[in-house]
This record gives sequence, C-alpha cells and structure tokens, in this order.
Amino acid sequence: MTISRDAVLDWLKAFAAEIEAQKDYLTQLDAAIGDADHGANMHRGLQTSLAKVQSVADKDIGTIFKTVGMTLVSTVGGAAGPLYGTMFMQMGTASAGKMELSLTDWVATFEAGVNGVVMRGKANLGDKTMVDALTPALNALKESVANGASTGVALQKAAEAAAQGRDATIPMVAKKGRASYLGERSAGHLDPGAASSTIMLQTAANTWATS
Amino acid sequence: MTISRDAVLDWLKAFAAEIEAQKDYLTQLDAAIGDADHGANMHRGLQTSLAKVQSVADKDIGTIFKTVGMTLVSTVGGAAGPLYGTMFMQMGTASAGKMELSLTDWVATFEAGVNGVVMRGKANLGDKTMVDALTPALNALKESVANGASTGVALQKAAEAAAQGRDATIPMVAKKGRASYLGERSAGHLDPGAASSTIMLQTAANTWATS
Amino acid sequence: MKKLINKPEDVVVESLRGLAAAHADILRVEFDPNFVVRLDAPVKGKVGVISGGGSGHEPMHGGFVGYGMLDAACPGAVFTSPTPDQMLAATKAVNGGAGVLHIVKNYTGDVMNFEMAADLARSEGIEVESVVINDDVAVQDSLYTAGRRGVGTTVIAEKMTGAAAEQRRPLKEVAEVCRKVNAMGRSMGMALTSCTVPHAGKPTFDLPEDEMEIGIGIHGEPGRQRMKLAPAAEIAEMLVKPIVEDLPFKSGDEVLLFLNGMGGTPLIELYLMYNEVNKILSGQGIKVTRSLVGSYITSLEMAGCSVTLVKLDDELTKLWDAPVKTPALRWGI
Amino acid sequence: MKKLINKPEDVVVESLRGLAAAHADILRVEFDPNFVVRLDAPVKGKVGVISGGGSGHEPMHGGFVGYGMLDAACPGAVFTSPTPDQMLAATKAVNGGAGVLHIVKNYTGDVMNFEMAADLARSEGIEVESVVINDDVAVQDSLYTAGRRGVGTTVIAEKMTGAAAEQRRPLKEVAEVCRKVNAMGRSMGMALTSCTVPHAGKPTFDLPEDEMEIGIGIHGEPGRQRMKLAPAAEIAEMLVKPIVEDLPFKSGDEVLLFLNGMGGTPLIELYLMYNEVNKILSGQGIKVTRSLVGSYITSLEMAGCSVTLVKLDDELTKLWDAPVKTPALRWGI
Ligand SMILES: Nc1ncnc2c1ncn2[C@@H]1O[C@H](COP(=O)(O)OP(=O)(O)O)[C@@H](O)[C@H]1O
Ligand SMILES: Nc1ncnc2c1ncn2[C@@H]1O[C@H](COP(=O)(O)OP(=O)(O)O)[C@@H](O)[C@H]1O
Ligand SMILES: [Mg+2]
Ligand SMILES: [Mg+2]
Ligand SMILES: [Mg+2]
Ligand SMILES: [Mg+2]
Repeated sequence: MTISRDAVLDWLKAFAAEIEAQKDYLTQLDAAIGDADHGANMHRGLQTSLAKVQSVADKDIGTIFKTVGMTLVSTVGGAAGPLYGTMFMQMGTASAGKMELSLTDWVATFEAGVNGVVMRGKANLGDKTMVDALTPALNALKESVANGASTGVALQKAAEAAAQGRDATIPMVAKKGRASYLGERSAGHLDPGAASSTIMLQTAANTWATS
Repeated sequence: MTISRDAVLDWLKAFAAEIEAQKDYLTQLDAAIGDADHGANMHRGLQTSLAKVQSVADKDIGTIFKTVGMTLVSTVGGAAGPLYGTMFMQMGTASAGKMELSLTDWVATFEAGVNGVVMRGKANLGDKTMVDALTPALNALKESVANGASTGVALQKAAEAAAQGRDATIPMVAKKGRASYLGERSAGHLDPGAASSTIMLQTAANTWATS
Repeated sequence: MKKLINKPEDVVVESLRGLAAAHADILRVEFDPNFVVRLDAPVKGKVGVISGGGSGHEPMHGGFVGYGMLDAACPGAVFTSPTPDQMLAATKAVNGGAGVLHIVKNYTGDVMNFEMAADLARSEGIEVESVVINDDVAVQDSLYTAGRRGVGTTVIAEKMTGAAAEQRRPLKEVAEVCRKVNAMGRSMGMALTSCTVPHAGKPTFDLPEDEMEIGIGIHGEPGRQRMKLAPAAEIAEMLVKPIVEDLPFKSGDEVLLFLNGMGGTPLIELYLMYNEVNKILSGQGIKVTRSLVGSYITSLEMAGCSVTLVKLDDELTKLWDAPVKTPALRWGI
Repeated sequence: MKKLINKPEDVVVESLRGLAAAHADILRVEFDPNFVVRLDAPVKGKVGVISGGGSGHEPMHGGFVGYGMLDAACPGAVFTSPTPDQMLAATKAVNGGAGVLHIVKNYTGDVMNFEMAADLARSEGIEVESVVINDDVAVQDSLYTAGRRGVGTTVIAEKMTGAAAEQRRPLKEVAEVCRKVNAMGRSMGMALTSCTVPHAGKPTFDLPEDEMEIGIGIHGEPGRQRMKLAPAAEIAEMLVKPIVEDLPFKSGDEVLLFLNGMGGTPLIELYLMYNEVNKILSGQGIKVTRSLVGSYITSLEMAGCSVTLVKLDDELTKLWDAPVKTPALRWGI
C-alpha cells in the first residue's frame, strides 16, 4: 500500500482542480476578514505549478514537491505563497530521491511541511490560521499509523481532522495574518487558509484512497 | 390702480419665498439637463437681495431694483446670475426715481428687463431658456394694456403666458446654456430658468392682484 | 450622500481654508469676494494670468495658482461660475502694470460673468484680454448654440500661458499663446458614475451597473449618449477617434497626451487607459512626447476619465517644460 | 464592477505598461519578474532603496521610483504581496555596491516574502537591510499578534530614506533614517465606501448609505468599528486623537501632516479634512510645518481618507525638502 509518483501527480491535479472549483468561495471567506484574494492567489499558483511539474514528472517525488514549492513561492505572493511554498519545499527535502511513498514516508514528509509552515509563519494553534487545520491533521495521521490503520483510513481521518480544525476557526479571534487587524470582529468567520489546507488534505485522501 | 413701493418690496419677498419653496424642484429640473444648481443659486441670490434691500427700502423703486440686480450678479453666479442680475439692473434704470408704478410704468420697466436678458444671453425664442417664458409674458402684458385690461388681469395673463412658454420648453432641443451640450437628449425636459421666471411673474400677479 | 464635509453650504470655504493652510508657501486665499492668489502678487511688469470657475473641479483652478501658472483663481459655488466681483478683485490683485489675461472656460455662465468683470476692470483702467477655451469634441460646434465646452485643454493652457507670462511677454502675446493652445487642443470624456452636488444631496443622474456615459463634461451632467459598459480598449477608441479626426491630428505629429481622471477613478485605471490610448496613437504614427496622468480637472467624485491631446511645436514644448510651482503641478523648481 | 479595465487578470501588467510609457524619462518597467526601476539604476556607490507590495495602492510604490526616493518597486497582484523572485531581481538591479535597503510594510505576506528575498540576496553576496513600517494606530500592538499595519508613514519614509541615500550615506545610516521616520510616524484611516478587487468582482464589504468604517487599512478590509456617518469635524477628531495620544505628540512639536485620500475621494474633500485636522492640531499647540495632501497610498477606488503625522526635527525636515523626481512626488528638480 504505497503512494506512487503518479498518485502524487494525480493528487496535485486534484488539489488544483478543487481549488479552482472553490476559488470564489475562498475569496469570499477572505473578503470577510481579509482582502479578498486567497482564492485567486491559490488558483494562480497551483495552475502554474501543474505546468511546471510537467518538466520534472520523470524525476523523484522530492524534486516534484520542491518544484511545486518554488513555483508557489514565486507565483502566489501574499501570506499563502511563502507558507504553502515553504510547506512543499520542506516536503520535497523530506522525500528527496523517493519514487514512491509508504504511509510512514508520507507522515514524515507532511510533518516536515507542517513544521515549515510553523517555522515560517510562527502561528500557534488557536491563532485562526491554516495551522489550525494542518496540525490536527498531522496528529490524526500519526495516531492512525500508531494504530496500524490502512493508508486509506489514515488519510481520511487526517482530512476529517483538518475539516474539524477548519470549522473550529470560526469562533476564534485572529492573532496572526490580516484577520488579526479586525480584532474581535474577526470572530464568527471561517479562516480561508484553513479552508484551502483542508481541501489539500481531502483531495489527498480521495486520490490515494485506493493506495 | 398703481404698484406702490411697498407692493414692490412685498413682491420681492413673495418671489424669494416661492423660490425657497421650489428650490429642490428647480435643482431637480437642472439636474436633468444641466448641473443641478439652479435652485440653490437663485435661493442664495434672492435671500441676500432681501437683506440688501433693507438699506434702500426708503429709496425709489429704481434704486431698489438696481440693488437687487447688483446683489444677484454678485451672489448667484452661473448663467442665472448675470441674466437675472442684468434684468433687475435694467428694470432699475427704467424705473429710476419712481415711488410707485402705473401699469404702463411696469410694462416699460419689465420690457427693459427682458431686453437686458436678451442682450446679455443672446438667446432666441425656442432656444429652451428663460426667454421662452419672459418674452410671451411681456407680449401678453402689452396686449392687455392695449385692450385696457386692469392691472390685476394684465398681470395674471402675463403669468399664464409665462407658464405656457415654460411648458412649451419641454419638447425643445436646447440651443443655449448647458442643456445645449445634451443635444437631442435635452428634449423632453422643462427648462429650469423658464420655471424660475414663471415663478417671478406669478408671484408678481399674486402680490399685485389688488393693486 | 457620502462625503467628508460638514454643512453643504460651507464646503467651498472650508476647503479653501485647507488649501491656504497646506500651501502657505505658495499662495493665500482672500474671502468676500473669494479668490486664491499667488503670495508674491502682483508681480511687477508681468502679465497677470487668472482663471476661475465653479468649485468641484479640484485641483483646477486654485491648485494651479503659483509661479509659472496662474496668478489667481476665482472659485464659485460647486459647479457654479464665480461672480464678476470676485474676478474684478482678483484682476486688481494680480495687475502688475502689464495687464491681465482672463482664461475662461466656454460655459454661458462663465463667459457672461467674465465679460462683466472685464468691463468693470477696463472701466477702472486695467488692460484685460480674455481667451475662451472650447476644446470638447463631444459637442458639435455651431454659431447658433452655446458652442463647445472648455475642458481638459484648460489645464494645459493655464500651464503654458503662465510660462509665457513668466517670460515677461506682453499681454497680446500671452493671449496669443493661450489661443494657440486652445486651437491645438481637443478633449473627450466619459463617466462610469454620476456625482453628487452637496446642495442637491443625491446623484445628478442614475447610471445602471452595466452602463456608461460617453461625451460628458465636468459638471456631472449626462453625456451625449449612454451605452453598455465596454472594455478599456474600446472606451479608448471611442474617446480618441473623435479627437484625432477633429483637429485633425496626423501621422508624424508630436502631441501632449493628458489622461485625466474625473475624481473617483484611481491611478491604476488611469495608467491602464493611458496605455490603451498610447497604443492607438502610436498605431497612427502620432508621437506622444509629453504626458500628464492624474485627476486634474474633475467632477467631484465622478468615476471616469477624459483624454486631451494638444499638438506640440517647439514653442509649446518649451512652455510646458518651463518651471512651475503650484500645489498640483510642480517641476523644475 | 465598474472599472476602466480589460480583463481582471491583465490589470496590473497593463497599468504598469502605462506607467512605463508615461514616465519613460524617469523609469522603466521589467516584466517576469515584474518590477519598476530607475532609468539610471544601479547608481554607483549609492545605497539602493526598494519597496514593494500588492497593487491597488497607486501611486505607491511604482509612482515613487526616481531620483531622491525609490530605486525600484515590486508590484504584486492587487492587494497581494509581491514574490521573492521579484524582490531579488529588483535588489540586484539597484545594487550599486553600497548595499540595498528593503522598506517593508508590516503585513504577514510582505514580511515573509521580503525575508525570503533578503536571504536569497545575501546568499548572492549582496548586503541587505530591511526596515518594517508599522504605523497604524488603529491596531493594538502586541508580541502575540501580527502587530500594526504599515500605512501612510510608508510614503514619508520612502521619500526621506531616498533623500538620505542620495547623500551617499552608508546602508546602516540610511536604514537608521528609515527606522527613525517609522518611529516618529503614526497613522489612522477611515472609509466611506468599500472597494472592488477586480478578481472578486464585487465590493469587499457592504457599507450602508449612512455608515462608515473607522480604523481601516489599505486593502479594502473593514475597519476596527463601523459607525454612523459623522461630520468632517468629528471624523477628524476620531482620526487625530488616537494618533496624538500614541506617540505622543505634544504642544510645541513640529510635524508633517499627510492628509491622504483612499482613491475615490476628491481633493475638495481632502482639503476640507486637512482644514479640520489642522485646526485640532493648532488647538493643541502642535505646529504643522510640512504638508502633503492627496491620494498617495490608496485602496483602489475606496472613498475615505487617512491622517499621518510625522514628528519632525531638522534632519527629517531637510530630508523632506531635498529634491525628488518621481511620477507622483516631484520638487526642487
Ligand atoms: N502567520 C501565519 N501563519 C500561518 N498561516 C497564516 C499566517 N498568516 C496568515 N496565514 C494564513 O494565510 C491566509 C491568507 O492567505 P492570503 O489571503 O492568500 O494572503 P494575504 O493575507 O496576504 O492576502 C489566512 O487565511 C491564514 O490561514
Ligand atoms: N444664453 C442664455 N440666455 C438666456 N437664458 C439662459 C441662457 N443660458 C442659460 N440660460 C438660462 O439659465 C438657466 C440655468 O441657470 P443656472 O443653472 O443657475 O446656471 P448654470 O447653467 O450656469 O448652472 C437655464 O435653465 C436657462 O433658462
Ligand atoms: Mg488575502
Ligand atoms: Mg445649473
Ligand atoms: Mg452651474
Ligand atoms: Mg492579499
């Protein structure tokens, strides 16, 4: 039960497709507590990434993630660019040389990515950011591995944990990012980055379900 | 049956009061084919005129009209300022030294005023301006005098002629003033200056009815 | 009505106080009658150049008072021509003995009030020349109408005429320069929204979300025609074509391109429009050698823009480049 | 959405082309990665000063590129911080051997992207200093949050820092000047309307006819609180009070007063607001010795204004007065 390079490429396509589908929704979320650009930013970055990835499709998974990370950094901008960019670049380092990923490989890879986001953005749990979706997902993933769950089950649990973390951002008063400027007024709104992170994890679960 | 100096002062008050009452209506008319300021302009000028007139209330009617004319010129601005200002200044010259006006005095006085407007603005009948209300009023006034009508009847006929001339401006395509910039689009709207001129003549008829 | 104001009747005077306080190194403002005047006026031996018009077109005209441009400006009520007493007072204040030029935008009210002021000034022995600006190609010219409006070319004319006056040229020549700029300049404007005259309290006209007005002036009045909203490239075509055909501007001509905002349109859009207009002109071999981009002759908060082209020769180019120091236009000093 | 644009995705690039064409005597624009750069860059032996940020704030930053201000500016997508590759390319293009200063507005995205760019530049052997501008008193400062936004003071900091660089001062000193301006500057803004991000297609927030937002930033975001529309005099109080208390500014202080428009508010209102703010300050004995009035750091077509006060001393006053030649700010040259 491993995640092949093709499965990784399929996931990136699925992630990009779902972001495109939810582009306007993400921008609406950002309009409420930010500056109405998160959907457009993520869409621009992922489309360019898909194009760039063609040229390294025959390389190892680490190279593919690194390419995505660098493309996101140079095309997304805003806060999401460096954050998602760093996440994928770190994932690339962690999976360097690999042509397929076992579940434990993926956990290590994803953990490196999440650490990259925290290192770059210095957000804590409860600050109303994508970290509130990513960290619960990572913890769920580790727990599943400890319990010897199947890849499919582990990934689905991770996606569900992300979704719960995403919804938990609604009552939070933002401490990081643009939403923090609103103070109390930021409460009552779902964080757009937590939403895009959940899409990332849900599309992984869907694409790799059969792995 | 003459128009006393007090009757003249009462007319000016009535004219100013009616302009104040119809200020917003006149501005709306101007908004449709001009720049939405005719009501405010006329109101500003007539209120200042009433104040200025206090100081010459004991002088002859010519001085009173001259004072009104000069005040209008220096407070109304726009097209209406020089036009109404010139009208009253010319009326002042025509009635210089008079302490009361017979109907024929008034016809001569008003004719001088209308000539002043035409001299200053060079508008012809049918150009969709105040002239389309003033000239018919003047003609009606002369005709009444020729027929030996009473002052009250003559003034009322003049006001009615002005109102007809005012309404006749609706289908006209403006050739003078701001409305002319609209070309064909100026048709279908009543000319604001024709409306204020009609107010002037109607308030005269009302105030002097019993003269 | 959403405006940063106190009472509608105080807008003009309170705004003038702000202008005076912010630019006390360049100008001062006199009240009753109201006019904005250069600190060092009257400049001995220099032709005084004044203009004036309704308020609501800021920075025109008060923002153009200073070295190398206007000696004084007379602000009327919003969209209402100022009065002869203001113009007379300004004329006296800037008369340095070489006479005074009145730059008048062609609106019935402005023309009549300046006429009366010029008569009064002459009767007091001041030599006065008047030049009427009528550059708006949206209006067909005709002997039997009020003629064309004075719009964007007014800004360029005030700059170049002011420069000629600084050179101590005589009144007749300074007036000639102004007439030349007017003869060489053409403009056309459009609106995405109406504007609200403070006294009126609501928009002068209503414009649906998907429509625009083409051929507007600078008083919030509707234009020559209303049409569906179009991309910037098409709007540029609609504005440039009648301008180029009217003078006409031809291949090889050197021009000043003035891309003006109506007050509520941000610079990012004005530069985008400049790009579209510039592409059309270079496609026709018309060379833009001088440019001005920004909101300089406005219609309160109206969204929209206007294009002004002035055909340049050496004299006009030099006059444009000459130093100017006013609140709104400044270079070389 | 009513804008003078073609396709939303082309707005930034097409507007940059207009900027380049209109000001070819001052700057040029490079594409992929996008940045605006001084014609004469790199200036040998001079510290290069660059800034950048999302588009939609025009004329900031591209309109401030030129002699005496910025050597280069990196424009991102509308309201989106530019990317490290743009900043790296700009840094290389302006490095005259004396190092490069990055002036960064305090937004998470801007800070992170400039951080990455600085690391890349250093790894290529270019000396880089970064100064973060965080002057918005509407946001409580705290160690545990993203802190205060960088707003109006950015414009003043770019002008004064650019002047210091022209004096050939070393990187450390130029950075010190920038930090000093930031330390002496405070701002607060308000909005009468929202604005529409081209990609979003509709206003970021809805604001009823009789309400306003106080404590807004420059990205069309809602402010700290929504309240009923008030007269200009009261709005001025709401903006000035928190600024004066924060530094604090005290009687006898000499200050630069920057009355900024958010993009859709015309000059007549900005000067009126300037008058109100000036009255309050003089009432407190705070002396306005330098002024800037206009729309220089904007939020697309948002209607509203912001007030920035910068406490002046001789050094800062001289740096403000020093010659500058950019599309948006120009004097003395
Ligand atoms: N310091 C941070 N750490 C982690 N995530 C952050 C941080 N700051 C912002 N974010 C995330 O970035 C998202 C906003 O992304 P985006 O709108 O693209 O950038 P910007 O806020 O610059 O416009 C937020 O919803 C939040 O989830
Ligand atoms: N040349 C003219 N001759 C006579 N009346 C004119 C002329 N031009 C304009 N008017 C009158 O002036 C009125 C407009 O006055 P007003 O709105 O106060 O001035 P402005 O048009 O300058 O704003 C028009 O409705 C018209 O009746
Ligand atoms: Mg955002
Ligand atoms: Mg009018
Ligand atoms: Mg008017
Ligand atoms: Mg953003």
